[in-house]
Amino acid sequence: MANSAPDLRRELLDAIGVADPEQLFEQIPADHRLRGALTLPPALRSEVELERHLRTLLARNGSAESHLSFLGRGVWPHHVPAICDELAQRTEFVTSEWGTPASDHGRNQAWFEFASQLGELLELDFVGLPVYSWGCALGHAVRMAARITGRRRVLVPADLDPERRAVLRTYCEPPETRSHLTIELVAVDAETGGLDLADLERRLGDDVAAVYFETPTSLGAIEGRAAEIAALARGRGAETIAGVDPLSLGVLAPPSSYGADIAVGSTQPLGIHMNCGGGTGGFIATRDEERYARQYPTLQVSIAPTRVPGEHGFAMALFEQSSYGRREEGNDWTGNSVYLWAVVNAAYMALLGPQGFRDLGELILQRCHYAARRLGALDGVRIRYPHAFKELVVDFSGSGRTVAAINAALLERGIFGGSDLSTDHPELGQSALYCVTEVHAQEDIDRLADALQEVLAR
Amino acid sequence: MANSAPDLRRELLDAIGVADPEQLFEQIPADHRLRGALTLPPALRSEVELERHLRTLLARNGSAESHLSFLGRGVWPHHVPAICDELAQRTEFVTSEWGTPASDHGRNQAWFEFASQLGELLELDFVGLPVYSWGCALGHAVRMAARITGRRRVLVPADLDPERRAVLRTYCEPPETRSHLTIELVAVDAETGGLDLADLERRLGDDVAAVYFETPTSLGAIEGRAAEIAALARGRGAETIAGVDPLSLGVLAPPSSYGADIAVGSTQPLGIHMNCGGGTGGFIATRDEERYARQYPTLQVSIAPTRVPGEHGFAMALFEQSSYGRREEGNDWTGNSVYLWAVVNAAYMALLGPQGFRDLGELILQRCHYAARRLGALDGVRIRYPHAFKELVVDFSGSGRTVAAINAALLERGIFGGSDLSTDHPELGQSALYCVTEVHAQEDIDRLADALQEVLAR
Amino acid sequence: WDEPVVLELGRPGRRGFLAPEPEPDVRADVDALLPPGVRREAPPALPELSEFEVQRHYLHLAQMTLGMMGINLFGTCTMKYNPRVNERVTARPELAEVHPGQPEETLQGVLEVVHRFERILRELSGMERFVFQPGGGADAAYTHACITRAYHASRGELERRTEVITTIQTHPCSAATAAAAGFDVITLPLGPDGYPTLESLKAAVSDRTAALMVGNPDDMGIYNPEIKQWVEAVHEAGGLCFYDHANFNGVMTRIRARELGFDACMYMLHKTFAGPKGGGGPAVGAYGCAEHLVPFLPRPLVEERDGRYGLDHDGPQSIGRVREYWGNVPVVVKAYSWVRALGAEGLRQAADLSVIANNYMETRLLEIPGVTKSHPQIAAHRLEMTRYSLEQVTEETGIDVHDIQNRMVDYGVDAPWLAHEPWLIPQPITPEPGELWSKEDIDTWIDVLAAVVQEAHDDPERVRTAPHNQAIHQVDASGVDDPDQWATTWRAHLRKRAAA
Amino acid sequence: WDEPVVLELGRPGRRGFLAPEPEPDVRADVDALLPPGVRREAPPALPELSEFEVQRHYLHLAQMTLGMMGINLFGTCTMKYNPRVNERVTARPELAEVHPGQPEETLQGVLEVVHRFERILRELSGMERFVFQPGGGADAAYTHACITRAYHASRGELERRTEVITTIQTHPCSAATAAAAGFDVITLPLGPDGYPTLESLKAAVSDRTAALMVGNPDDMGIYNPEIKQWVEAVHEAGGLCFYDHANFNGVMTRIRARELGFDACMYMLHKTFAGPKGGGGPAVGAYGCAEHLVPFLPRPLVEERDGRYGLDHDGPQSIGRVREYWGNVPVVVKAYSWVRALGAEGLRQAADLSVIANNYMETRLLEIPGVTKSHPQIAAHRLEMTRYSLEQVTEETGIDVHDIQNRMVDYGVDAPWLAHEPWLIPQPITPEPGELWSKEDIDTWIDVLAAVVQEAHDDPERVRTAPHNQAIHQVDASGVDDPDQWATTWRAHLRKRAAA
Repeated sequence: MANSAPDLRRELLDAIGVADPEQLFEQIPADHRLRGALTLPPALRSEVELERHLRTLLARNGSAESHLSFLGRGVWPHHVPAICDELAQRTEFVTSEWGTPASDHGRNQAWFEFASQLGELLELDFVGLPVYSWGCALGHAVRMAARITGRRRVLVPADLDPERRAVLRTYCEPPETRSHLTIELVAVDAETGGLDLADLERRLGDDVAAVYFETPTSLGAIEGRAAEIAALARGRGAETIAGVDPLSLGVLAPPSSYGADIAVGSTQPLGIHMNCGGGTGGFIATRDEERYARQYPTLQVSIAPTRVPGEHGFAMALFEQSSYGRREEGNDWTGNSVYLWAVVNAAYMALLGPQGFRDLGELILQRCHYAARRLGALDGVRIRYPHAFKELVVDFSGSGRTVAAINAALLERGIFGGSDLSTDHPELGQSALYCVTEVHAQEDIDRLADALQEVLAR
Repeated sequence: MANSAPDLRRELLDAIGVADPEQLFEQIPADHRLRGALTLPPALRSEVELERHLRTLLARNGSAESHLSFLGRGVWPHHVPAICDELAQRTEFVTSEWGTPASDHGRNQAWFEFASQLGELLELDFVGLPVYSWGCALGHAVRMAARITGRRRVLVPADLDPERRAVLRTYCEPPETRSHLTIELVAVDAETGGLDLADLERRLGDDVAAVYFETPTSLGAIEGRAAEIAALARGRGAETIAGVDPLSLGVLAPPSSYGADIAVGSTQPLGIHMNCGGGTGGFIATRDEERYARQYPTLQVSIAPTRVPGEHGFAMALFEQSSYGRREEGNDWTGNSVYLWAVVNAAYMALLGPQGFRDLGELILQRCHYAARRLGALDGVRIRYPHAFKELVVDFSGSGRTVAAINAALLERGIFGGSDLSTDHPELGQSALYCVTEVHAQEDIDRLADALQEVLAR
Repeated sequence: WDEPVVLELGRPGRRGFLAPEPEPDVRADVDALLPPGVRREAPPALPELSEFEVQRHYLHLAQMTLGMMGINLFGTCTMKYNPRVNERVTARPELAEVHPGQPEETLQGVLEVVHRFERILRELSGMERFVFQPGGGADAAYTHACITRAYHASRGELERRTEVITTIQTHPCSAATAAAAGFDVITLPLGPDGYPTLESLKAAVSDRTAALMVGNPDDMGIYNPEIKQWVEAVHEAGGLCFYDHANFNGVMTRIRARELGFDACMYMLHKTFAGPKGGGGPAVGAYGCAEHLVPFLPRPLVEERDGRYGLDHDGPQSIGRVREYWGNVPVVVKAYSWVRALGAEGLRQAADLSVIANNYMETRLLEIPGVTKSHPQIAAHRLEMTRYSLEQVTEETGIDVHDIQNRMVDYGVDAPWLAHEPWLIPQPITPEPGELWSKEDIDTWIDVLAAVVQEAHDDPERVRTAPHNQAIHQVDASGVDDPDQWATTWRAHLRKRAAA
Repeated sequence: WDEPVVLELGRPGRRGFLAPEPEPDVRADVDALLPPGVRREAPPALPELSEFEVQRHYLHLAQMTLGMMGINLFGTCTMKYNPRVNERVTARPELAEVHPGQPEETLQGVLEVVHRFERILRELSGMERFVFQPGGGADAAYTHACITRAYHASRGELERRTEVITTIQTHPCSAATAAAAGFDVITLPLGPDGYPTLESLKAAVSDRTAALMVGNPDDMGIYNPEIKQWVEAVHEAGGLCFYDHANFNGVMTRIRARELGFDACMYMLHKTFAGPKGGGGPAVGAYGCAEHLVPFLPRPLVEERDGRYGLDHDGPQSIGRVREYWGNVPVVVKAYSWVRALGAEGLRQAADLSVIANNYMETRLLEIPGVTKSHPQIAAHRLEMTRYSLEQVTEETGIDVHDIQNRMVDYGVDAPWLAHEPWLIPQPITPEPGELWSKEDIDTWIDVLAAVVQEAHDDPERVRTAPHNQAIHQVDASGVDDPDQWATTWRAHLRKRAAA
């Protein structure tokens, strides 16, 4: 600490005119003071010791580098381009604060480029700065829909990811509160993994604020009837909220094209490491209409002119409707989020460009398909849905083994098997969700298939 | 590649007015052209595959992280402060070229600060930009001394590190050349590890260009009679060249204080990773006298005024005496060296400051001493020299084991034992050079001692 | 740099990223892998750039971002040095490439860090358990609001307990999250001593009170000496008390939230515990509570048994999740690292230096003509930060605090934070040096402010039209709330520009 | 930033680095561990700074370093994109924390990379073996000079063979290293076709000839079509031929040094193979030679046996070492990575684009009034780079190339390289776009040059006094060769300033 040098400390105290720094704490009454001494672990003052300690601790982790991992389900293993790491570690961005539009110009532009490029992927004109996660984005989107429609019932897929669903439940508030929203599950078509449209129609009513669906779904199935879902919702005056994986948008049609009103999803696939779950981020996007724009709880950056004609500047748009501007009268709330990631996301999208998104999407589709072929050919193994993007439901029920036992055996072979679905989705029996992306080469999938064959044959 | 997009490529060709790029190579005669096709390994065009390939290869290495390492001897394991890594990876520095004094101002200042801070450690006023390594610095220094004195005999310690000695031999040229310098070895005192002054005196003569000695020596001993050596050399008109470890200069007296004319040493300890030997760098420093300055083969940065009074700029000093300026008439030669490391070295020295160098030096002394105590207490083990800095000659001759056998047994226990001296220094019997620095906590030394005890007891 | 928006850059066909080619066995007809009609028709209108162009573009933007490259006495956030070693450690694959769903035996390192850090926060606060799921300070406040719901629901009182009490100087997030969780918000105004009176609190408390959510000291550096009585009053009425420790620096090591009676508290690991701000996250609002609220905490919790660490997902009364998974684990590692580097002594020293620096700054700031301090009648030394007013400068010169902000950056120092809504003090500024900034830096910053104030008198036009030597000139934000002008995306901008 | 020299910063007692405390058992009286009289008395006058201050200072210096942040058509170096992934990979502890003396079984990764890359260079050059010990292009030239000594010494001819032949357009390092190795240097002038005549070579060759050291094409982009005859002539006289492949880019994949008859060659991995320049290293001059010179190569060599890799230290005729250990291994990894990313096709494409871009640039440059090209009589397209002259501009305006350099940086592009000694072409500039720079970048750069040339006519004073918007103004280097004024260290500066 720069002012801890004894002479300097004394200089400061002299300028203030106090002898003992304790005097500066005079506002704190004696009976508020700490009882007893603080017992904290001893200081590791030297970077040498400190880093050694941290490294030693972290060395106890396995990772997607030490193991072959097929875990996904909300946090996905993707290749992070080296440029993304450089920017994520660049001190100017890392230490960035709230300055003036000029002193933060570069970062503000990067944020605008985050929103702009995401807007191109989604073909939506209004994009806010990211919120904490996909689940949080969904929670806010549902609340936006409720405010827009004045309705309180929300339909979501029955197979919605349990983490996301738990967050949504929190955002929808318990029945005792006035502003409670009711979440209702819509059945899933057991064949395609998409929404069961008959069930959706049954549940739709004039009290439904929003219909939420995903493509790919939480279990990796590509929704083939998105336009029909949106049309049904619109027919009953409900908002359509689509959850999408931005990485899929090089091959899958953008949400605007099938009539989604609000799009949400995760920003983690766009160049952010998994970080043990600390890489999550969520986006919210809509058409650029006041009906939607006025309901955003987020901050958003607008391009704006400067005193010099032709020069671009950036400023926070619609700040006054945020909780910063209106406290409890604002839309939901906002605060620090994952804005550093937004800079990284922007660079990621710029690196990929239209062709990169297309190639990557196609590769993931093909790899998934190959994995489905290899695993589906194993005795007692069945692949659930025919059209999968990035995640695959692998049903081991026919093998007589539990996913837990299989995964334990895979772990011995240095493999993290797919996420066990048997607790959260009993209807799928002993199924696991295998994540396959651009980081999984054919040899990895083959290694998995061979290991599974061995495990299942035991 | 930015211009590889087909339309763009065509645009460029059109502007040049050629249809086929092959026409642009018209200068190369047909019979100069490659015979047959190039057979190179297939392209890994995607960063995903490329990085995976490289990571897989490098994972076959052990390192000072995976193992407990006591290897030193010219490349030392030190803690690299995180700030040093940040700067070493900072794109502006990494991609820096030769621009104008203004466009390269920051880097030039960093270089000047490298020289300036090294000058403070050494208490010498003239410091060049670094050369490739300590051995290269020594080679140039000896040639400087030869040019200054017009003499051709050079005295160096008999226990000079063999790598350094091999480089020096190259720089001194073989006997057949006119400019050949003769290297003569001065005996080492078997007790202290310092120079044998009687032998030195015997060998000194009016034809000696330079006496070179080190402190600590190549085998870690602290030279206790530096001033006497320099006085003897000066008495016969020879230059005194001192080789020093800059990290020792918080506790050991600077070379100027005992009369060294030229100081050389390694810059690697100053914040550079070992990099499998790719972290080496060498410095040359002298008093700021024309006698020396005019003989530097290096580039050097001088502070200089600008058009604005009071403003500092930087410029290359004495450029015209370099090989860039005078081709074969210049002093030796220069070229790209390890200038990025110089920026890192500067930051390292600024981080440590006077107290940091002192504390670090004292710690290393104490750790060495502790290691000497622990290892010296083992049966059949003898520590050679009483005063050691950073490196320790551990003589296993009394144990009846070879260093090779001991190191193999240590490797099984995850330890890189000290560097085997038995081939290069048969006079030391079965000895190994153990390096002990700030990265070796007591528990590491204890672990080594326990492992050795076990190994020797077998 | 005069840097275009990325969508203006590049050339068709240029590539910055190449996906691996599918292996021959993997290759398949993509259309056959998709249900009919879901294929994207037109490619997204993203820019087409080389990798080098992308790097250079964003490095230019980095260079046009001041961050902590200048001098940034940013109040209400306690700007700290973000030790670089923490960035280096957390970038290691042993953390960056870890999946939160891995088998527990492969998560021992990260679980142990979380566990150890939780113990540290327990010691600092006196609370029983901590969670790190909330993605920021506001999310921790929201977590409290949700736990308040669950707590009262578990007692069958939620329908009755509809009110959350806060104070006007407590961060807006307490009010906003309480409202978003379904509560009515009662905001107490300041009393004559610079904090709300105990009477006003008692008047507000009733059997409808669900919770008190309050920060202390507030961001004028005023500590409420009656806070224990407040907590008692709320507890008597059956409400819960939440301590927003955003301004922890000034009381760090001197008080414990639990000993003051609070049921819960939160720390911002990304600021107070030296995690970097990142322009606004990734962040962690560490939420801690006393034993009686533990059942309601979001799950999972990290548990230690015989030196092995595990995740406890079991919580029938838990509020579930406020965010997926466990939160920004790297930020927890950074915070743990910071505390370990300092130890108890170091934390106390940081608190001392922080308050010393603030009072030093105050001494010097008040020497600038036209700078006044909030609640000047309060004689006691302020903690950590103080709010000042430049009202006098504005009255004399017409130059307001925004103009002054814009001009200060011309001197390479960052502008001060002004205040949160509502602006109780006219023309406010809230600088805060913390333990980070050296005396030289503080002096330079104050000299700049003094110079700009002087300039406001001598050449107000120059100040009003600032900045003059930055990447861009003064931004005209007058249109950003107008639907015909705002544009949060380039596509919206192009459309509106064409329409204009 | 107006950034003081680091020695002016800081305050006594401030710390940026804390060494670990010695453990109680380790603690000892330091004086007792030292021989008498060797202890340092006065501490070094280094600055005392906090870690944050050091970081900020050097980041400010980084921001004041243009590097590849602008547009840098730097000739004779072939500036390339330095893929960031290479920086990320080589920073891993599996390389950064590797000691070259480790047991071979723990060096398999790095040995395999070196071995694989050596095979690639063998294929590109036709040579038999490569070493990576030389620390740069000049050091590789020196290596050749040393091998030349050893080769002739082994034949008992060294005393007679005292001459090395080079050409005036070959890089100065060939001449300088030959001299430093003990040879006399004969430098051939250019002939009418832009390269030295075969006759001049033949006249220079004799039984005193030890070696020919030559680059081709030279840095005017002129390829010597008689180079095979040169090699034959030198070989006939018993000399060795060394090919300095600094300008490899233009001939990459089209010729092989060995097939032209050369005995040895060198590549700059830090430039031609996309290793970063780093302001001048860490660098590698990869030195390769034909079978008959292999015994003389510096050791160790990497050998493969049955898929295991080892180091061969054995070389009785070896020149020993030109530098300790094996060289800048991370640079080798970066070069290997670059070739693997491109493959044979990609290398050819890079060469094509490089030559295309150069010729495009030439077309546009020559449209600028006053810009002329070296050896205009040579009609054939140049390879990779060309030298231009601004002599006409200087004659008309008095503005020279240094002024133009200083002014160009005001536009955010870096100045061009001028030329190596001696300057055969008056007022030379040697821009080179390589395969890196986009058409847009090249166009911008040329537009800047055109604007500055125009300005030289319209407002020469502005150009002469440039730069005007950089971190500092024009440096007055007139004193840096004067012993009373030069100061390569702060302590020298203080002393001389006090004396002045």
